Amino acid sequence: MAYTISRPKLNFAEKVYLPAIITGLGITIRHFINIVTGKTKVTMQYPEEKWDKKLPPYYRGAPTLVKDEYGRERCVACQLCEFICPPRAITIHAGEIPEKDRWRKVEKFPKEFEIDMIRCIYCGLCEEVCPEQAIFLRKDYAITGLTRQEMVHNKEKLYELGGVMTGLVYKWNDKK
Amino acid sequence: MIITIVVSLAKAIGLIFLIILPMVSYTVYAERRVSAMIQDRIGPNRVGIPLTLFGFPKDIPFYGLVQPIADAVKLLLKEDFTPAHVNKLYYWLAPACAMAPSMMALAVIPFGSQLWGEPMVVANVDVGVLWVFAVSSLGVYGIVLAGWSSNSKYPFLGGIRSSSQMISYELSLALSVIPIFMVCGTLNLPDIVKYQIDHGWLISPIWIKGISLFPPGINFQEIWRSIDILKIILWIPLFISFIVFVISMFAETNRLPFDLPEAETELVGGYHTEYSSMKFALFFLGEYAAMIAGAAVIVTLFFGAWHVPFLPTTLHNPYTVWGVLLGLIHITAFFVKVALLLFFFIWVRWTLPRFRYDQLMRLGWYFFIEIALVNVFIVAIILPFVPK
Amino acid sequence: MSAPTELLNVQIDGVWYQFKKGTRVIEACAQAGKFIPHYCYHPKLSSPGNCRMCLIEMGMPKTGPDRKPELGADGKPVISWIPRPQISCAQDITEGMGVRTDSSLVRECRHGVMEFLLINHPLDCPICDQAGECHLQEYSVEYGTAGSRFLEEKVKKPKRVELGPRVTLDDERCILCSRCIRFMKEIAHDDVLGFASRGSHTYLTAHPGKRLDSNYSLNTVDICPVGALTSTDFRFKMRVWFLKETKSICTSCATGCNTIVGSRENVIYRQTPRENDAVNSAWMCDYGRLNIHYVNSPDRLKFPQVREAQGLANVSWKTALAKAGEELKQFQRNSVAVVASAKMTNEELWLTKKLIDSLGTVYHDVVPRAGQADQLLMSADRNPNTLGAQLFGITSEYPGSKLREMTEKIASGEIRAVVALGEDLTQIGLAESDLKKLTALIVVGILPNETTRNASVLLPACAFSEKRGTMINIKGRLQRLNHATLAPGEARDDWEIIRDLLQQLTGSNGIYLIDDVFKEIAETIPEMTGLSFGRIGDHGVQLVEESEDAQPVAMTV
Amino acid sequence: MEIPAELEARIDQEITHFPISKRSAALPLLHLIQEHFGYLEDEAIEWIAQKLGLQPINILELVTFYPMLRREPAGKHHIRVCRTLSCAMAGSYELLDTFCKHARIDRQHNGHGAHSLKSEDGKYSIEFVECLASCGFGPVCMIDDDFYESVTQEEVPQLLEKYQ
Repeated sequence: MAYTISRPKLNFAEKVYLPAIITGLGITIRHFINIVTGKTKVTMQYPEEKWDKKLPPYYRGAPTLVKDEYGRERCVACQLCEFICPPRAITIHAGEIPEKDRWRKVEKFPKEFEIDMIRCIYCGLCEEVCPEQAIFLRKDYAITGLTRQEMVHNKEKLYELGGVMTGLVYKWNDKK
Repeated sequence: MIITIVVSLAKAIGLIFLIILPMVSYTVYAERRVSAMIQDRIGPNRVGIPLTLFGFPKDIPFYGLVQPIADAVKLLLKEDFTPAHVNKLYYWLAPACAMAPSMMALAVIPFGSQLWGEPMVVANVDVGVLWVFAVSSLGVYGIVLAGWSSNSKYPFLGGIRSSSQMISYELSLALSVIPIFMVCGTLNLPDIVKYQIDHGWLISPIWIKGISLFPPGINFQEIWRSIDILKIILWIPLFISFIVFVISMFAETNRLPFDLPEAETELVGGYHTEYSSMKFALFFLGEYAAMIAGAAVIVTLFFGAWHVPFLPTTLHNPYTVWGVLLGLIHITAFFVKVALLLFFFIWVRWTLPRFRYDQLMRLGWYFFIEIALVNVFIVAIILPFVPK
Repeated sequence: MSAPTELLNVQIDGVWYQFKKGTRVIEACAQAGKFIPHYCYHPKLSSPGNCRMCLIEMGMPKTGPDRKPELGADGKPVISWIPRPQISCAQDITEGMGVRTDSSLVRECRHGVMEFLLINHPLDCPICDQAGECHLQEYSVEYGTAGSRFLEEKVKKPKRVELGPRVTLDDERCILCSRCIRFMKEIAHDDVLGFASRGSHTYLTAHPGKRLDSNYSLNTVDICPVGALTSTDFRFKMRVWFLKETKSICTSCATGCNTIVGSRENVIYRQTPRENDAVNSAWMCDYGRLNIHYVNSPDRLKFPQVREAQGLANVSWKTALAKAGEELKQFQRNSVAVVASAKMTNEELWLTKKLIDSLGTVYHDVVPRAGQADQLLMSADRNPNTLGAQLFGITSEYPGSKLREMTEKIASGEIRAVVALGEDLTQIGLAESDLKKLTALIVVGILPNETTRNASVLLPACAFSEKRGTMINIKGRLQRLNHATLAPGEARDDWEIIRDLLQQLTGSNGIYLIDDVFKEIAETIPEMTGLSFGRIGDHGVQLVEESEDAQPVAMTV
Repeated sequence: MEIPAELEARIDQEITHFPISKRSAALPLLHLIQEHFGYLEDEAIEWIAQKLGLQPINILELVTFYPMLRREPAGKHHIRVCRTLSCAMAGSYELLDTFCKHARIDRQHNGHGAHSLKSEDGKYSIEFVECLASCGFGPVCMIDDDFYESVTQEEVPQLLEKYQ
């Protein structure tokens, strides 16, 4: 049901706006003066100043794929990252590991694994959701390219960026 | 005769191309920097001299002062797109209409004392103030034409808003300055400046005459005589005039908090929604040119134009180095005053939110016209008692 | 339903309900809105009660010394609870029975059962195709414990076993519910699966040398509650949670099994049966199930083409249709033949009939497809909509009876133009040279064949998953096809193509939506009076009484 | 696989003992055939299934379920080692290892389920069994039909010597 919202009664000073306007002008000029006199801290001036040395361990840079100490690609193409990815940047085509392969017991591997870095928002959900600890957000943040195609990281590129990650859970160890 | 034309042309071209247009561009830059600083940011500080283009290892950032040039180049190089559904003639005419009037208004503004004996005003017209009002209100045609010829709903709304806003505020704008003419007894802008030099800037309630730096000296009698209770009483309506005039000027130049014709958040840019490239730039620059013209008028009417207190207004021989220097100081003084006002314009823009349309109309028609009208009568009542 | 069924009183979680006699306890609970987790129980199969997941607390009415149930203060029998938990899937309800589905004992039992089931489970959900529709996953979230207390080595069992040409088995994932064994025994009547060995080493297998090659083998994959049995065709192709599920019907034979088409981004990955007791119970055959991949064939016809000097050239729809209309207008009544298909929907057939009428030709028929009927679902008629074609008069009581005359006349040059709708003319006994003789050959099709290569106008159409429409199955049931994927290229819905052809001949006909076509049918055909796509619903509508000679559907419960 | 007429007659006779369901005759039949051939090859399983009107898989389930039924021929001499509690504590696991070592039986060959292990030359086969009813004198074992109590690891070579 419709109901009436009672509006506040304004006094004269409020009605003519002027005191409020002057207060407002005071606030903005204070900010202006503070920045001119160097009292305000401003954001980092990116190309000149870089954060590379101070990047925290939890920094979320470009998502990459990693291999384990035995050179096995950790990804088993479960496609959970593809599912969770909010901008749908990930595309995976799964394949079956042939019987003769050393890692046949893992059975499944990504035939293609592509991350569209134009779409990626570096949210890190893929890393969080990965049940195999195969995808990690590394510290590369300046991902650039001249073509759209170049910005789609394929499997090779992702492994190149990701490299080897040791000391992770190795659950396929005792699988037949 | 030819010499007069040449000199006038030189003044006009010098004023517009050497001073006003660069000033317009740098007002844009100032707008961005000041707004950034008010918002605790830095603003454009990067575009400088691109030495890397010529093989040097580093650019010179130069506080981003080259930004306006980069902007201009960008706007010039952008595709100039004319939508199919527009009325071509008026669509092309509108940007010119937006830019030209403010330039024309500047013609009667005395932006300096004199250089080599030549008064620093392009046209010394007896009806100077009327010229300013007449010409600057043409600016609305640009907006209305743009809004109408774009043949699209948002520009159309922008155009309508602009014309009704202009009508509302033109009245109070003109009414608010009538007390000045009554006090000064002239419509000629250089004469009004002269009056202010003699009797004090109209913005100031008391005028300390008798202190001089060239030659140094203090004349106490003169100081005593300049303090007059009736003049202080007279200053009150003049100050009201000033307030109404400045606020109306905000509305006239479509500046926030009265930028309803543009109103990005509601009208997607209003009248210039369909414009791109240099045509858009013309609207954009026209707006800033109007702002400069408005500031110049305010400076002329209330802040003594080029006058600098304690400095002589003229030398015996204006052809000496000192004479020329004094002329240049006066020109500088004028534009410093304009610049300060522009800063005020920017400052206000980044402080106040936009008015609602009905609030704007209410303010114009219910308050400003009445205040300005009553003000005229008050001045008329006081004026006979004030000694000349 | 002969005599009125006796109703029994059962108390479930403290509330008294009435159920029909003969209801299993687990079903009674489901009817009362109490879900009981289960693995081995399947409503269409017998209950061995071996998974122990459906344990509940059960009680019987307390009998007094007078051998009559004691009544409590509320007038209902007092229940004496059995101290041990009971399975609810293998027992029918009895009068005055009490059931507790959520007591602490029951919860503890479920915890325990889940822990036991997961002891030897490989926990390889990331690579398991069942993940996302796995009961083991679901129940372990709902009833299981997060951690395992089992530290010993897990039992190793065969993995990646090819049980048959279409089914792959992973014994480590198997929870020994025996649903597949029971299905093969009770429904498919091909008892090839069994458990070998014993204890924790028990594994599912087929007898050495025997294979799970029944035409119904993939149903075991559907009913497998875990990822032990997986479809070799679907294996590692797509995770199930990506699949868009569209209710549809199978178009591989006249039975018209109800299906769910699983597709993602315009690719069909699988087709699974959808329960409809009037048609296919909960099953379908492997043949129909896997007969979907042609839809995603890269060879699909994508652009309308017309014959020019150099051969077929891509043109716009407008040009192609105009050319087709121009060609059709040239020919006398009986110099045109229309070869329609009983794979078309009713709407398409209806428009085809109108096209035939406006051409005025007597040469029209559909191409029969006969196969071997089995005792289960598959029908001998491999066309999904022969009844529709008969109903609208495209063909006679004996489909294909006119084809011989038509081929002869085409070969002799008497018929000079043919409209081929979704059929390959070489399949009805025409040689390629006969096709070349035709002045006009307007072909509507989805895949290239001899006929499309010889077409004068080629109009690309939609496959079964790309269109809406209705079909009538062999038992006279009107069922709906739904739109699951988009047609490739510029291919268009068949009914639109036929409508446009018709427009070329008769001018505008005011049909813009497929619903308009159906409305017209419903207004004209008495059997369909009052029907609409919405009224047909997901389970179809019986149009004619089931005839005696129609294929009986396996209905073993 | 040739079923002698005499055996088949016994089988037919055995089936008549189960008039209600022929299926119940499966176990006696398996015993008979294993007695005759020493083990149950797949062909035998299929033969029984056919005989009883069942599917081979039904018989296979039985064969793999009961440890006494063998699908592979045992060695010339079959060794059974008890692994029930008292023997296990008295060292029957070690005893089995020792047997394997001396009889050259490869334990790694073990698959899933309970298969007996066979030496390379086929002379010996060995398996764990449950209680042999001499718990007081563990570890106990049986070689063919001979029963030995309190077997020490040192005795193993001698024992094997006896069965050549």
